[in-house]
Amino acid sequence: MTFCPEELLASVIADLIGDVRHVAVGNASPIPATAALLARERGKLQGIGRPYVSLLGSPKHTFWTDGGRELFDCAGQGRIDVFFLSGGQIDGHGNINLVEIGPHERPKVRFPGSFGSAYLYYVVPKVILFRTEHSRRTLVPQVDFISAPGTSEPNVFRTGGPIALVTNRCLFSFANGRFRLESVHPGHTVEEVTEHTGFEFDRPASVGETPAPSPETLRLMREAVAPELAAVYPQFARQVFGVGAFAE
Amino acid sequence: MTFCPEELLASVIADLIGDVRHVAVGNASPIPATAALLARERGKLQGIGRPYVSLLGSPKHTFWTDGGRELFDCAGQGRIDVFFLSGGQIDGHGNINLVEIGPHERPKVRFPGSFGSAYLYYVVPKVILFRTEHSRRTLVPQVDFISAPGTSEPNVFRTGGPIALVTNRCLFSFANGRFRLESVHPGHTVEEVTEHTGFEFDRPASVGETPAPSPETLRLMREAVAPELAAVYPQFARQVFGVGAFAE
Amino acid sequence: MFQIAKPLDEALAPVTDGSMLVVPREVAGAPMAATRALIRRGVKRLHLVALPTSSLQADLMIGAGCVATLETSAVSLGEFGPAPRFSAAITGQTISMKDATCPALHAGLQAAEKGVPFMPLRGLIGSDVLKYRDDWKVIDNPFGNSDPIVLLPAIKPDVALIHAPMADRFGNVWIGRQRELATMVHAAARTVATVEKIHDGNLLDDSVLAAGTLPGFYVESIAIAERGCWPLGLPDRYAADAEHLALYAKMAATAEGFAEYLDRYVYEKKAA
Amino acid sequence: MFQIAKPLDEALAPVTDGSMLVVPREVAGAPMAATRALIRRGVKRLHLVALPTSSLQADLMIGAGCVATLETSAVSLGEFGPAPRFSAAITGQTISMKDATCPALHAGLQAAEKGVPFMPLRGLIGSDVLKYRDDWKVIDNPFGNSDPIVLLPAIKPDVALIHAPMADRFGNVWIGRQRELATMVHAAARTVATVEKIHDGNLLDDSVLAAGTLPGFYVESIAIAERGCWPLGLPDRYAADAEHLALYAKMAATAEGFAEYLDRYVYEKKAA
Repeated sequence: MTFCPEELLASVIADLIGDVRHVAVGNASPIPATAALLARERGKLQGIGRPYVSLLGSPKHTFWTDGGRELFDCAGQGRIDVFFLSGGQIDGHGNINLVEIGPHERPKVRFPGSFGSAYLYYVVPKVILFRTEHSRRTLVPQVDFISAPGTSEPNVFRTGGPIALVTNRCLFSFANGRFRLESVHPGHTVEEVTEHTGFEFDRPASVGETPAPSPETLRLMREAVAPELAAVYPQFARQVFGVGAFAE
Repeated sequence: MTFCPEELLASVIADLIGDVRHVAVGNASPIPATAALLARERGKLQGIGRPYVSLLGSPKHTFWTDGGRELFDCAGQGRIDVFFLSGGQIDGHGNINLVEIGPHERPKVRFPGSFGSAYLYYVVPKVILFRTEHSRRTLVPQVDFISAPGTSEPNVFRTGGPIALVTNRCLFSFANGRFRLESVHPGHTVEEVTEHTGFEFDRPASVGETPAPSPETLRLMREAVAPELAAVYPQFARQVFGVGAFAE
Repeated sequence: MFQIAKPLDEALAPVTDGSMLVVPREVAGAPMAATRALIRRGVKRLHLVALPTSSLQADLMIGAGCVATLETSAVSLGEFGPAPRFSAAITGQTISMKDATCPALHAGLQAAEKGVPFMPLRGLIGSDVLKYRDDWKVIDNPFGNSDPIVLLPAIKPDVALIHAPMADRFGNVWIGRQRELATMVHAAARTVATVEKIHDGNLLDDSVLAAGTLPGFYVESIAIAERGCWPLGLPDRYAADAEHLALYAKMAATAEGFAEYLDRYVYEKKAA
Repeated sequence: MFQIAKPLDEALAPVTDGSMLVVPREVAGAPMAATRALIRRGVKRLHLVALPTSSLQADLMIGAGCVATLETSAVSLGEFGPAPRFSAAITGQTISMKDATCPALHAGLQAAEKGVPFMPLRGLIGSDVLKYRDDWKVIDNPFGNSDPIVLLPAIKPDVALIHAPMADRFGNVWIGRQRELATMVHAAARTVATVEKIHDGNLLDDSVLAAGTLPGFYVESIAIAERGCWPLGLPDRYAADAEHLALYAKMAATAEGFAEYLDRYVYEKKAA
């Protein structure tokens, strides 16, 4: 079956999510949202009723009734298993920068800010970094500003952190403070990944191709996930799945 | 005009309350509640619209919508000016005991517990101690258990504390760690107070009689306060003011 | 994550012997039907945290021998007098008592809610409440100047047990303005709720009801218990049964009378 | 304590030059009509705390020269791109920026709400967010073992400025599930609220409405501002005006365009 890049990325991310209790997805994140809903559909099929999915951009898909702090309290309670973060810059140590480019005293570029990253990166067990733009501009040797560090000293309380980085070209896993190239997406090459990555990473002797989404996965995404998604990301759902908000 | 002991005590307490923004009265405290409502009626007459009165036992007379912590948070914010406390024992240092009589390892008598006193005594500017039973059993040289101390070391954060102790026999003021006999209620004597008080206190050369409630005060209590009170303390209002819950 | 409207005994399975159990004060709705069910089952060695005080509920559980440790700010039957089984247990030294003050319990549960190891609190210094709490610490306020301040460790109950006016079929529970119930539930690992009734529809779909709703995400099991606070009251729903409470105060004044009370009102009657 | 439904400019009197002003994030209802009124009045040197992020509101106030210090976790126009006046102010160094992370702002306001000098928070250690905050401290967790933890000082705003669906004639404001508004208001010395409409009757008298009500006790002044969040949305009431926001993003990209925007949409139009 043919598939589009968004479907591939969502499938990769759903595999990374695995069997967990609660996935939370930030605003303006249609591909992670697709992946989380896909993981939920898989859970339904297996009869395990997991994961619970919170789409923070959508009141209909969040249960919060204790104000803006509830997301962070919930994470602090160990009740969020998977979250997604990105960065204007991401470096080879897993550090992310959501603040600025250039010296702190006189930045050249200002990004919106760190949001909840300087907390959630530490307390959510599986943080999946997602940045479609895979370039030496975004994937750098050392970030200019550490919004949140990839790793911490052993005595620092940390129950969470990055487990992977998904880009438009490949999938990196993250462990022991380093990225490792796990697979290259169909149509891309290891050489291309090396050329466009600003940081050093581990590279096994043989790097496979990211597996295409199975027909079952594509069917779930298109038939079960897409209609649900259309209520939250109508434009995305229309473009990727050809589904309108009231198409169900 | 004739008056009953409860009216005298409420009048004394209303004078102690003075011109403040917010008086909070705990459960099962009809006389302090009468005093707080009297202070409010006086404020209305003066056109100042103060104090705001919270009667903690009555949902109709409290504004809390943030759960049981709001009272304490409110006090911590400096938004409660007057509160009332009592004690199974009260000693001459202003310490109160709401916990036990006898050695801590093997108490002879157990009281309910300290409630919020170990916090509110420190942060409410005017705490009025109210204990009708004036005896050597209740007013002791040294409490067996300090639920909350009357005074603190200079470096301890403390924006509140006791300003007075009102009993069925007299009014003590409290300052600099000591009680001072301010006045003796009509029908009682200084000798009697001394005989029944277990702690030392300052005693001016001449101790006056607690002023009787003015006709205006009695009128306010009986006409404006009593009907309001009847909704919260029906039995008390009936006994003291002859007012039923639906007598207005 | 939950199964709506289990039988009460089944819903209470998370409350195992030795659990740290947190329950609310009377005005927030004391789950009395659930309490009687726990006593019938014979739960033992509870570390009971009453936020921040208790009345009949703690007295009954203590008298029935369910409680090893009690952590609260006060136990009293209010206008019906002292809590007799509580007083007897303290003077008879049959339970371990962790005396607190109301805001300290709120703060300790808020610490757990926020996933922090402690919470600071003003007051307390110089009191015997602080003196007898080895688990509380005093530090120099890092933002002050020789300014001692108390730090309270997070209170992390195994189970929160609450009663509420209603729940829906999605496990959402309407708690109204009794917001300490939300903090208790956030702080606890698991939550069991009894409710007066099941609400049709999703409580979170109505913006007015949602404001007073505890999300089902946090709730392990729910049982229906009509008049589940009896003989205590449920705010805005029903008043306490004063006659019964007076009877309790009288019977529980002695160990024998209390045993008879249990026989008559707890063991015999299966429901409220 | 308050006077219901003052004219907007009068209601905003507590927001004086140099005030520390706290405002909510867009989804909790950004008081935009009030923001435009403050800009028209020419308020200056604000220490603006946006809990925990902001969008158009902060960008507009920064561009109009009202802000000396900004304390928040992020400013962005969301799907309409970066916040241009915020970015320009940072790169042009015309405001002082206190970068935070969302839960740190919630915790700082909760500290003020509870009357404690600080609140602990996990995370942060090793980040540059912490590195550049001289007012945050790291201590060894007294309940741990060589376990560093960050302490955040209480944030005590002079004024909280909020918008809500309704208020009653007693000054009570219905905020629904946007509970950070309650924390902001508790933390602030004074509160100004704009509301869509006045509710007949007392919000606290209805147990369902009361669950989402901020008591008038905390509220200094209230003004009616219909569609008071425009061009942003108010949850459950009206959506954002996407066309206008796109226009803003385009015009505010340059200083000249922004000046024209102010002329056209802030100075000229007296109301929403």
